[in-house]
Parts: sequence; structure tokens; C-alpha cells
Amino acid sequence: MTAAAGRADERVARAGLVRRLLIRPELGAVVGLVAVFAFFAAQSPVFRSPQGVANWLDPAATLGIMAVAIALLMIGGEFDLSAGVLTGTTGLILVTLATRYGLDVWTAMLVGLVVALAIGLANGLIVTRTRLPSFIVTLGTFLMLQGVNLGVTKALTGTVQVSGLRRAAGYEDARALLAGTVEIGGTPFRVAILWWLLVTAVATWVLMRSRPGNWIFAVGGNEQAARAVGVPAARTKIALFMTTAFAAWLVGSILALRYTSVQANIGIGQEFIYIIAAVIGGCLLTGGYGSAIGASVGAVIFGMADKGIVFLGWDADWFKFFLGAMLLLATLANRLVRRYAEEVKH
Amino acid sequence: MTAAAGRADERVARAGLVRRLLIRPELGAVVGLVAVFAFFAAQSPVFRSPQGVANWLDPAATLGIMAVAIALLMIGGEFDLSAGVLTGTTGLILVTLATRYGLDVWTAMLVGLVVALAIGLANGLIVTRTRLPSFIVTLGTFLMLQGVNLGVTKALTGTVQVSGLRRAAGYEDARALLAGTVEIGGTPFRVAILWWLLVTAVATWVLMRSRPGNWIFAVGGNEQAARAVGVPAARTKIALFMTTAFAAWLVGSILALRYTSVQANIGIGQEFIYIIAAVIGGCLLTGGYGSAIGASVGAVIFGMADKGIVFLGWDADWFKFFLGAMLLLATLANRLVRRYAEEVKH
Amino acid sequence: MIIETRGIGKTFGSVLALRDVSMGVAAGEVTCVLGDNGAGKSTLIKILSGVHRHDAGTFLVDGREVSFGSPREALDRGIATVYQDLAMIPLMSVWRNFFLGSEPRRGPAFDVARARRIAREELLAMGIDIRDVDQPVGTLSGGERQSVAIARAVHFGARVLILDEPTSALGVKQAGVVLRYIVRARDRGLGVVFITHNPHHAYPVGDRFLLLNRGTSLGEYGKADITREELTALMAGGAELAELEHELRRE
Amino acid sequence: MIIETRGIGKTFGSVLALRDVSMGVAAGEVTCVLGDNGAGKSTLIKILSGVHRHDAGTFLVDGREVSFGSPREALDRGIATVYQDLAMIPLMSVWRNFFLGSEPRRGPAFDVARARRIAREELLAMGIDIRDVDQPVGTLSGGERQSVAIARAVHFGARVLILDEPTSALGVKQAGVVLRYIVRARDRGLGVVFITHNPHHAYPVGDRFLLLNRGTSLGEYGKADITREELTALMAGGAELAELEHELRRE
Amino acid sequence: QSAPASGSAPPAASGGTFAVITHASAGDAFWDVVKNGAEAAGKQYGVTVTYQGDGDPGKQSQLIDQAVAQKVDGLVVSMANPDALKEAVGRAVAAKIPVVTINSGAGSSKAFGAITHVGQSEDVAGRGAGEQLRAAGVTKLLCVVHEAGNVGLDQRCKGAEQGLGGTVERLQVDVANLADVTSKVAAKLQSDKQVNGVLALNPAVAVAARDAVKDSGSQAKLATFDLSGDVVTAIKDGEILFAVDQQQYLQGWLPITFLTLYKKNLNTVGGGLPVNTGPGFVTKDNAEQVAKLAEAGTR
Ligand SMILES: Nc1ncnc2c1ncn2[C@@H]1O[C@H](COP(=O)(O)OP(=O)(O)OP(=O)(O)O)[C@@H](O)[C@H]1O
Ligand SMILES: Nc1ncnc2c1ncn2[C@@H]1O[C@H](COP(=O)(O)OP(=O)(O)OP(=O)(O)O)[C@@H](O)[C@H]1O
Ligand SMILES: [Mg+2]
Ligand SMILES: [Mg+2]
Repeated sequence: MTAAAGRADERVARAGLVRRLLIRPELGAVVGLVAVFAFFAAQSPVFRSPQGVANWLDPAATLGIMAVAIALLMIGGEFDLSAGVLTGTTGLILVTLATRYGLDVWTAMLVGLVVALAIGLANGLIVTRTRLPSFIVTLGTFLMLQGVNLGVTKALTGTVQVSGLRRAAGYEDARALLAGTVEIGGTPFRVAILWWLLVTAVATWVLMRSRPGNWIFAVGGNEQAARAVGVPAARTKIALFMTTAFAAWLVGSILALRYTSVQANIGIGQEFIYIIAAVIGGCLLTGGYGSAIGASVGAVIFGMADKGIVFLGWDADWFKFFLGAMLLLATLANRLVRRYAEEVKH
Repeated sequence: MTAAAGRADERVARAGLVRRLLIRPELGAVVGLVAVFAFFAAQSPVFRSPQGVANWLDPAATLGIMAVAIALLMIGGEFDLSAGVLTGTTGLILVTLATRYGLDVWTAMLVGLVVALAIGLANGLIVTRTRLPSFIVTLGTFLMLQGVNLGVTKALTGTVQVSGLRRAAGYEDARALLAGTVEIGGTPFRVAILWWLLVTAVATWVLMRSRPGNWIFAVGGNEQAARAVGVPAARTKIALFMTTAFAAWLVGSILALRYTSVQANIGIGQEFIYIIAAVIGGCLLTGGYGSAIGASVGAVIFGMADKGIVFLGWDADWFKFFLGAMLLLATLANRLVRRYAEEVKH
Repeated sequence: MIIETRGIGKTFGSVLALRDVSMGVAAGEVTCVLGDNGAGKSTLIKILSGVHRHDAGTFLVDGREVSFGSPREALDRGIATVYQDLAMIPLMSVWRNFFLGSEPRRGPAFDVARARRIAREELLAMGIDIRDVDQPVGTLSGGERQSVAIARAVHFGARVLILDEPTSALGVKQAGVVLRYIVRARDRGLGVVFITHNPHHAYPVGDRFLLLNRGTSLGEYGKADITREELTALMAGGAELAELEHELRRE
Repeated sequence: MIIETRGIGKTFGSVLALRDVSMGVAAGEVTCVLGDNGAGKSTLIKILSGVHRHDAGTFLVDGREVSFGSPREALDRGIATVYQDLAMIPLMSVWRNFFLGSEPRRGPAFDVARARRIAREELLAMGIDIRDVDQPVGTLSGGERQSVAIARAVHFGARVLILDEPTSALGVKQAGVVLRYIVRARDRGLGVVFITHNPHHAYPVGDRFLLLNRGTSLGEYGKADITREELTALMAGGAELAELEHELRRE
Repeated sequence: QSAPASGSAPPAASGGTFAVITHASAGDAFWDVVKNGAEAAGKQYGVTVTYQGDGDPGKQSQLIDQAVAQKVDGLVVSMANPDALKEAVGRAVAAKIPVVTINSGAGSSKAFGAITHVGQSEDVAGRGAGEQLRAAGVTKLLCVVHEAGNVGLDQRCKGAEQGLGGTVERLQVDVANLADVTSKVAAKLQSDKQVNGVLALNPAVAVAARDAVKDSGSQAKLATFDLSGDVVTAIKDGEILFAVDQQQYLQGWLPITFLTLYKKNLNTVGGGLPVNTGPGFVTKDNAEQVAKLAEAGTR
């Protein structure tokens, strides 16, 4: 009755490679990606030109970095609504310190990183200690950071925007590393794209091939059961909040270096776009399921739909309408493919 | 060994009435309410004056109507991100039809109601048919409605705001019913407050004392198990989406009648405030738990904090900071009280 | 025969959970479904009760072919089920769970007082003395939860009662109560489908025995055709159990 | 005694789940915990394994008083547990569940290949032939799921193995395998705590029997002090079972 | 509470309390200068100035109601949506609180009972920008709207359309995400080569649009509303043609001045006619002078 390991089981129907691939969370999203790309590329030659690709990949990269971090957090069963504003906070710290207090860019970035990690730690500690839903806790930090961004910037500089980073020491180096461009086939692409690919690769490795990855799935799937087998649930969640904060710092620094100025209300509303990208990419809102690659694909789908409409020149008043329809169709395609993959017989 | 029903069980410690009350989801929120009220009332005489109370009860009422509907939906395990924009849609329909197409106010409101219910139905059908998460589906409708609000308003009127409802037929009657004021002790209070109390009462009755109420808890708690015992899960969810749409219509009409003009971007961002109020009031984001009264209390807490900060005259730049801190503290108080109630011995 | 299946089968993606199973449930008879873990017992009864749709073979109720789209349709034909893993809503109170889907009404309202009373009475009748029917089901012990599900199915069971491992989490006394319920239901003319791993529970109450193994049927036996020892032997896949008892006792 | 409790108790809000229970677990011995549904068995073992903190009495491990704040602390002292209701993460694959919290490493990485292989082997050794260790646990049958949990606890069990109704969802053959595991663990010098409702499972393997009733202890018996019939009678709350068998057979 | 309060609860001993209530959310670059102006005037005259704002006309009228409940000595209101504010302003006037309207709403100001109006509506400023762009040879203009459905922004674009006399296309962007602004503007410029002018309505958007013009290799002329340090630098460098400067500092300073005078001396300024504050333009010629002022948040 016990079959030798490795012998084919008569109770398992032959599953084609294609179907096995389609079952992965991210490969459903890839179908949405292809559909959206095909739609726009067919109608707009600029959209599919290298220059066009560089154009829509650029915002997809910064969104993707955040979406990947948020996806990890969501797989771990938590939300972070403060991540968007935190990109602003880190940017403001960088520019203010480098332009008003004479720090060089690297030191200013380091201070920003420390503050970001402290905020991530605080989020994590409050969530794990009080057991309040992270939706509420990070909503609190979201609002508080918004106030701090505005209040502190006003108090220190008298305006709601700080600028002039270009003149700071170390600016050129930092810019080349984080906000420069690389030429590929004659078209300049933003280096942010490389950072994004790196973040996605690392996150995927952590999720699939490391112990913490196993813990992330577990605390999101059933925290109590995970604790019962000895998973350090609180530490895992705190680490996830700090990862998100790290990503926010990275994105905040990239944007501050690129535009050399930061407005105090930057990043507000972005937190939901991160979540949207993660969900399009197959993350469950209830936790325990999802993938980093999926979130990246979700970011690209969002970026393509968002820019593609502009490339097609559709009426700006109806922009949001098309965007909504596009997202719905992309997720639907994704879902249909997955269901097909799961249900196909033999 | 089987104890007669009704006989006190030696395994149950005596539970004081106070503790039994505190265990209810909404009574935890009430503690947050009292704390926030005491805080502001102590510092601002205007805040506790009848006029001040009328002042902060007014936004709490419209928020409360929506929060109650969203709370029902969340108990049923779903989100509706399109509810905020839908208040704008119904308002725009009302004002446009009544001012540009000569319909009287009542007919225009009826059209708005039909459209709202159709949108709720569509949300519900898409969610139950495709099994996509409602977060994504209603995000799609949210964006699409935003586009429609702007696009249609621009197309029909050439501007982004329509006004002039005051001159429409039937305006005075409709206004008296939905947007008028009633004098209590010499201070005018908005009738919206009465509508809000009515909505809360009806929702509470439905939840606690009707069959659909039982189904709502069940589909939110475990949809598959609920289906397995014969609960019409899809119909319950669709009804919940339509209830939310109804509430959005009610609030949209109240606001349109009160301000006689509607801007095409109205209601954007409100969807989260509804969810916030529901969560402050004790609803679980994962569904299956919560109360309508709690959501109403959450709305009052939010309204008090929102207006109280203005009454105290704190710097507007820091407004969001105080709001965030206030919400966090209110939910924390709520949670501590509940945990105390659950853990106290004998 | 109230319920009959002919060569029924079910596939989940690439997993063949059930293949070519034929069985019947007659009024006034208890059909026991026996088999190893993962043999497909739960899958079979989920088809009977409308949770899954079969994808091979025919499924007849009262001689007419059906394919249930939802458990409601099965319930409407008088098929009540206790599931192994789809039992209860943890956050809801005992009495709300008890009446879920079949709430008693008074006028337009849910008759809460009656629901509370009946839930408590039915549970007491099963020998489960719940402290407080307002307790969320999630805080009950495993066996208490199972008892609530059984009491519910028995209370609402109309023509066919399906029980998926109802006694596994129960104490000896409570299991006895359930077995008695099964016999009583049978005597009232209900058809009962009873899944268990315990031959001591199956043999005394069963009239027919359907044996499943790795998704397929090993045959259906009438009580007359099989002795308790044969049944036990078949369930244990040979003489394993006797040997085990022996082995354990030795030490 | 590896583990000892003296007059231990636990309250949930107003519910007194456990009162004044004293017991011991010695190396090389099997302690069976028996009792009706809701008697407090799971509550007791959750205290032993660090899920709940006791709020009365003393709890000693290796003679020193402890109060575990988390299951990790219990695991670190070599106490491995199979829970009745906190078993598995449904959306995770079998092998990920199997090694959850104790992942094998190769360098900084989770040694996935080894984890897969060991999970499959350990399950095969239990007589559970999982088709595909990549299958999410949520799609396994009830018994298969239970087997994964047991195989895990046995694999990692260091000094004390606690099993909360491990055999209730298992087929006869699989239950036999588990009983054999218990005996083997005992022979290797582990202390075993075994909860079951089946006296036929408890008596052959148990060395001591702790009887719980409505949250309190009815006493702890050595195997020498009690016969199988007395045990069965005590578990069934008197002569009920015999009477039942008789009653059912009559018809 | 340690709010770094420029306007805190206890009214200052002397002059009284004036509330400024606008239709902009906190942190908006344009309105922040208005706020600075009002607060500076408050300090100058020894009166307490509170500033609140909300883009939702309903919320704005609630803020007015609150100010009335607090019995302030004067009210400064921007009226992007006069119809919606009619009743709230009416209640303030009925409570004998002097009201000065600012920015938009000049047409309704007198009818609602305000003592005067300061500033001019956004479409006048927009018209000015359109005329300047036409002079620079722009025929097809891209108006970058960073908040869909915002009345003020819509009026700016409409004004520009009138002033330009050519085609104006609108583009919706998200001001909270500058990378998005850059790539959307670039996308538009790449896909529609006819566009030879871009009008940003916010300085941060202008900086992002500058990158977009560069990235896409377009020759489009760029202009913007409002100032920031980076915008002034870009004007000096010739990357931005000009910035519309409504001198909105005055829209904060003057009303407080007028209300103080009204309170002390019952002066009314302008005799019911609006007092205009602009628009002015910052170009290469005068950029140097205003650079410092923009950094300080008064221009
Ligand atoms: N939704 C599903 N997706 C994939 N496989 C499934 C699904 N449900 C069941 N299976 C597989 O089908 C087989 C039969 O499962 P089933 O639950 O019917 O077994 P069972 O006989 O009830 O076992 P047990 O006695 O352990 O409860 C199992 O091997 C299980 O892994
Ligand atoms: N978290 C909790 N909150 C409230 N009551 C609880 C909680 N956990 C357990 N109880 C109660 O404590 C009592 C003992 O539960 P326990 O799970 O220990 O029983 P058990 O002996 O394991 O029963 P079974 O054999 O049915 O599994 C039960 O009546 C249960 O309702
Ligand atoms: Mg089963
Ligand atoms: Mg138990």
C-alpha cells in the first residue's frame, strides 16, 4: 500500500508543465501583464519603443520596490499605511539636513535610514504588543507622520517644500548610484530599475529559500499555529515592518536625489497603490499567500495601464475610468487563468 | 452529570454586570468616546456648549450613516472602496438633473437612488461571481466612478462643479426632510443626526435580531461553512453592497441638498474614513465580528477628534499629527478596556 | 433508495480524489463508509451534500439525476450533513451557529429566545452541558464543537442524515449518545450515512458497509455478508490490528 | 519527573477551565490524560506546552518552577506537542509545515531539498503516502493532516512528546502506527503525554492515567492500580458503554 | 500641548482672533504662502490668527460654523464654491462677524455680505499665463492637473485656454508621486509631438515636468504657477520660462490688515470692489530678486 517515494502515483493525473507553471501565484499576474502590454503596444508605437519602455518602467520601479516590501508584509498578515508618507519623511530629512544643516548627502541619508527603521520598529512593536490591527496602528502613524512632515518642515524652513539638494556635498555620487541612468541600446534607463530588480530577487530568495521566509508565510497564514510550533512571530512581524521602512527610505532617497527637492505632502495616497500592486500580483489581503515577483508584476501592470492611457491620448477627464477598468480586467484575466489552471482535467 | 438548565454552573465564575457589558464590542469603543470627549471638553468650553456639540455631531452624523453601512459590509467579510465617491455620484446626479434638465428634486433623487443601487448590485455581482477580492473590485469601481463623475460632469456642464439646486422645484421640502435643522433647547441641530440614529437602530436590529443578521455574521466569519449549512451567501453579500450604496445615496443627497452644489471630486478619500470609523468601533477587518452601534461610536470619536483639534486652535500644520495620535489612543483605550474585561479574575 | 450514485468521480486539479464509486442510501438504513485516511470518504459525502459537484458518473436522488450547485439545494431535498472540516463559525455564539441557515422566526424577526432555549435543550439532550450558549463556538473544546454540529444536523435532519466522523473527537459517553441518535434516526425512517474509523462504532449500527481505498470502491457489503471480525480486518488492511494489540501487550 | 504540576489551574474570563490538577510525566513513561469532552485536557496540555500561562498552582520542569511565555520556551526544553486545534497552516505546503519553526539549514539558506525528502520519508514511515509534499495542507484529508502533525512532533520530539487526541481522525492502521510510535518513543526514554477518548488505545500503551472531569482531577492511577475494565468504566462514567453496546446489539 | 502654535487657543490680550478658512488642504504650496502672510500680519498687529483649510466645500463650511461657534472677531474665507458656502457665510454675517473673502468668489462676495474681497480668481491668473505663453509662440499647451476635479486648478486651465487662444489639453497626474508626473508628462510629449508648451500648476510638478521635457527631447516651453527655490533656479537657467506669481502673500496679509482696521476703526477698503493682488510674473529678469523670498516662503 505504501508506494515507493518517487514512483508515479496512479491518483495523480499527468499535469503539463504549462499548467504547473500557471498555478504559481505570480504567473497568473504575468498573463495580466502580457494582456495589458499587448493592448497598449498594439495601439501606440511609442509605448513599445525603447524610449517608451524606459518611460513606463521608471515609475514602475519605485512602485515595485515598495510593492515588494508591502507584499512581504501582507503575506505576513499585516498592512502598512504609513509607508507612502514615510518615503516623504526620509526625503525631507535628506534634503533638509543636506541643505540647511550642512551635512553631506551620505550622512543625511544615513540619518534618514535610522529614523525610518525606528519608525518601522515602532509600528512593529505597537502592532505586536497591543495586538491592535495594523491597519489602525499604521493609519495612526500615517496621520502622525503627515503632521510631522508638514509641521517640522514648516518650523525648520518656513515653507512646505525644501529644495537645493544639488548644491550639497556628495550629491553627484549619490545621484549616480541611486537616481542616475544607464544606457541600454542607446536608450537611457533609470538605475532605480536595477535596484527594483535587486529588491525583487532578494525578497524572492528570502520568501522561498530561507527560514524567515517560511515564518512569514506561517505568521500570515495562522499566527497562533505558527507560534505554537515555535516561530518567533513577533520578531518576524517587526522585521517585516522594518523592511517596509527600509524600502520607503530607499524610494524616498531615490526620489529626493532625482528631483533635488521635496514637498511636505509627498507620498500621501501612495500607500494604497502599493497595496493595489501587491494584490494585482496575487497577494491575499488576509495574509499567508502571495509572492514578491507577483507584486513586481503588479507594479508593472499598474505602471503600464497608468502611462498607457496617456500614450493613447485618451481624454484626461476619463483617465480614472480607464484606469479602473484596466485594473479590473487585468485582475480578472489573472484570476481566470488561475482558475483554468486549477480546474483543467488530466 | 448533566446539570439542569438554568442552575448556576460551578465552572463559571461570577461575572459582574459591568464586566459583561464591557465585553460587548461597542462598549469598548464607548470608553474611547468618553476619553476623547473628556479631553476636549475639559479644555474647550465651546466644544461642550450646545452649539459646539451640534457642530461636531453634524459631520459625525453623515460619517456615521456610512460607517454603519460599511460596518455591516465588513462584518460580512467585504470592503467597499467605492462608497465615498458614490456619495458624490448621487449628489451630482441630483443637482445636474434638477438644475439642467428641469426634473424636480424628488424625481432627481429617485434617479440617483436607482443608479446607486445598480452600482451596488454590480459591485456585489462582480465580487460574488468572479470571487475577486472586494478590495480590488470596488477599487476598480472607485476609480471608474471617479472618472465618470469628472467626465460626465465636464461633458454635461463644462465645469467641475454644478450648483444652483436652491432654485429647483421641490427643493425646500426635500431640504427640510434631509438637510434641515431641528431646534433642541434653542440650538439648531441637523436632521441628519436623526437619520443617523435611525440607520444605526435599524442596522442594529437587523444584525442582532433578524435572519439576515445571522447570515451576515456567518458569511464574514467563514463563508464556506456558512454556505455548507445553506446560507445564501451570494445574496447576502449582494444585499450588503446594495445597502452600502443606499447609504451613499442618502448621504450624497443630504450633502447635495445642504450645500446646493457638488464638486466632481467630492467623496474621494472618504472611503477610508468610513472603514476607520468602523474599525475604531470594533469591527474586525477580517470579517465576522463587529457592531453597528460600535461603528456609530467610532464615527463620533472621529468627528470629535477632527473638530476638537480645531476648537482647541492647534496649528493646522500639525492637525494630522494630533488626529493620528488621538485615533491611536482611542483605539488603544478601547482595546485595553476589552482586554481587562476579558481577563479579570472572578 | 433515496440517494444513489453510479460510478461517481471527482478530480481536484491533478488529484483524482474519487473514482468510479457506486453506493446507495435507503430509508431506514445506515450506510457506513469506511476506509483509510485520504481514501475519499469526505469527498464522497461532500458530493452528496452539494459542497462539491461530481465530474464523472451519475448521482440520483429519488431516482432522478441531480447535480447540486450548492448545499442549499441538498438541504432543500432533506439532506442534512455534519462535515468533518466545515463545521462552525468560530466567532459566532453557540445558538447562532445552531440555527444558522434555518433560523426560527417570529414575525419578521429571528426568534432569539426560542433559538437560545432549543439550542441549550438539544445540547443537554446529547449530554453536553454548555455553560453558556452565548459563548463563541471558537472557545469550545473540540468535542463540544462537534456535539453542536451533530445536535444541529439531528435537529434539522429531514430524510437523510450524513455524518462525517462525528464520533472521532467525542468521549466514550458522548459517542454512545451519537450512536443512539443514529439508531433512533434510522428507526424514524431516515437514511443515514455514517463515516467512522472505529469498527466498534460502525458494526453495531451499520446496515451496509461501503469500503473505499485510495479513491476507489472495494465493494459494498450488506450486514449479512460480513462479520465484525471480517470488517475489522478489512478496515485494518489485513491482520495488522490484531498483531499490533498483541505486540503492544507483550511489553 | 521531567514535568510536574501541583494544583495547577486556568481561567478564561469567567470560565474556570481547569482547577487544582496535579500530575507528573516521567522519562520512559506514558501518561494518559482521559476525560469527557470539555474536561480541560487540552487546556492542561496547552499549559505544559507554553500556549497558555497557568494562573494557579505550580508547574515544574526538571524540578525547577517555570511559567512559559511562549511555545518556543517549551520547545527549547524539549517539549514537542501535537495540538488538537492548532495544527497546521492550511495555505502552506506539507514540507513547509513539517519543518516550520525548525527549518534545516544549508549555509544561510533553508535546505529545501532535504526538507522535502525528509518530510516525504517520515510520512511514508507512518504509512501515509502523500501524493505530493508540495500540496497545500488545506487540501489534505483530516487524517492526513493529523499524520503530518504527528510525524513532525515525533521527528523533533526531544524529551517530552505531548499528543492531544492524535488518533481520533486516523484510520485503524494509521492509529496502530501512532501507538507503535508512542511505545517506541517511551522505550527511547522520552516522557509521553497521550490524550485519547479510546480506552482501547489508552490502556495498552499507558503507564499512568490521569482522569479529568469538569476541570478537576479525579485522581492519577498507575497501571498496576487499575484494570482495563475499570478504566473503561471510569471513562464512560459508569456502566454506560456496556449497556449501550447491549442496547444497540439487541436490535 | 506643545504645538508650535502660531495661533493658539487663548486669544491674545489685544486685537482679537481672526480665522482664515480656505479651500486648500494643509501643505499646499500656494496656500502656505497665504498662511504665512496672514500669520505675519497677525504678529504685526498683535492679533491671533488661526488658519484652517479643506478642499471639500462641505468641510469648509463646517469650519466656518466652528469659527462662528467660537465667536471669532473676523473671518477670512476663500470661496472656490460660493454656492456651498452661502449659508455658512450667511450665518457668520448674521452673527455680526465681519467677513473678508479672498482669492476666488469675487462675484458673490458682496451679495453674501462680506466687507471686501482681496485677490482675484484663478482664471484671471490663468489668462495671464496663457497670454504670456502665446507670446512665446506656444500653440498647443499641456495643462498638468495634479488634483482631478479641483475647481481652482480647473479655472487656471480654463483661463490659460482663453488667454492662449489655441488648444489646451489636460493631463492628470498624482502630485504625491513625482516619478509618475515625470513619466506621464514625458509620455504625453513623446506621443504627441504637436505639444509645444507645458503649464504646471504647482512648483513640485514644474520640477518634475522639467525632467520630462529633458527626457523626451522635446522643445516644449515650460511655465508654472507659484514658486519654490528650485523653480527660481530653473527660471534662471532658462529651463522654465516663467512662473505666475499671484502674490498670494497679500491675500493673507491684507485681509488681516483690513479686519484689524475694521475692528478698530470701522474702515472698509475698496468700497465693495475687489482689491487685486496680481498676477505678477517671475521671469529670468526678476528671478534673482525673488529667489531668497521664495525660499523664505513669502513669495
Ligand atoms: N480541495 C482539494 N484539492 C486537492 N486535493 C484534495 C482536495 N480535497 C481533498 N483532496 C485529496 O483527496 C483525497 C481524499 O480526501 P478526503 O478528504 O475525501 O479523504 P477522507 O477519506 O475523508 O480521509 P480522512 O479519513 O483522513 O478524513 C486526499 O488525498 C486529499 O489530499
Ligand atoms: N479560550 C477559551 N475561552 C473560553 N473558554 C475556553 C477557552 N478554551 C477552552 N475553554 C473552555 O474550557 C473547557 C475545557 O476545554 P478543553 O479544550 O481543555 O477541553 P478538552 O478536555 O480538551 O475537551 P475535548 O475532549 O472535547 O477536546 C471547555 O468547556 C471550553 O469551553
Ligand atoms: Mg475525511
Ligand atoms: Mg481537547
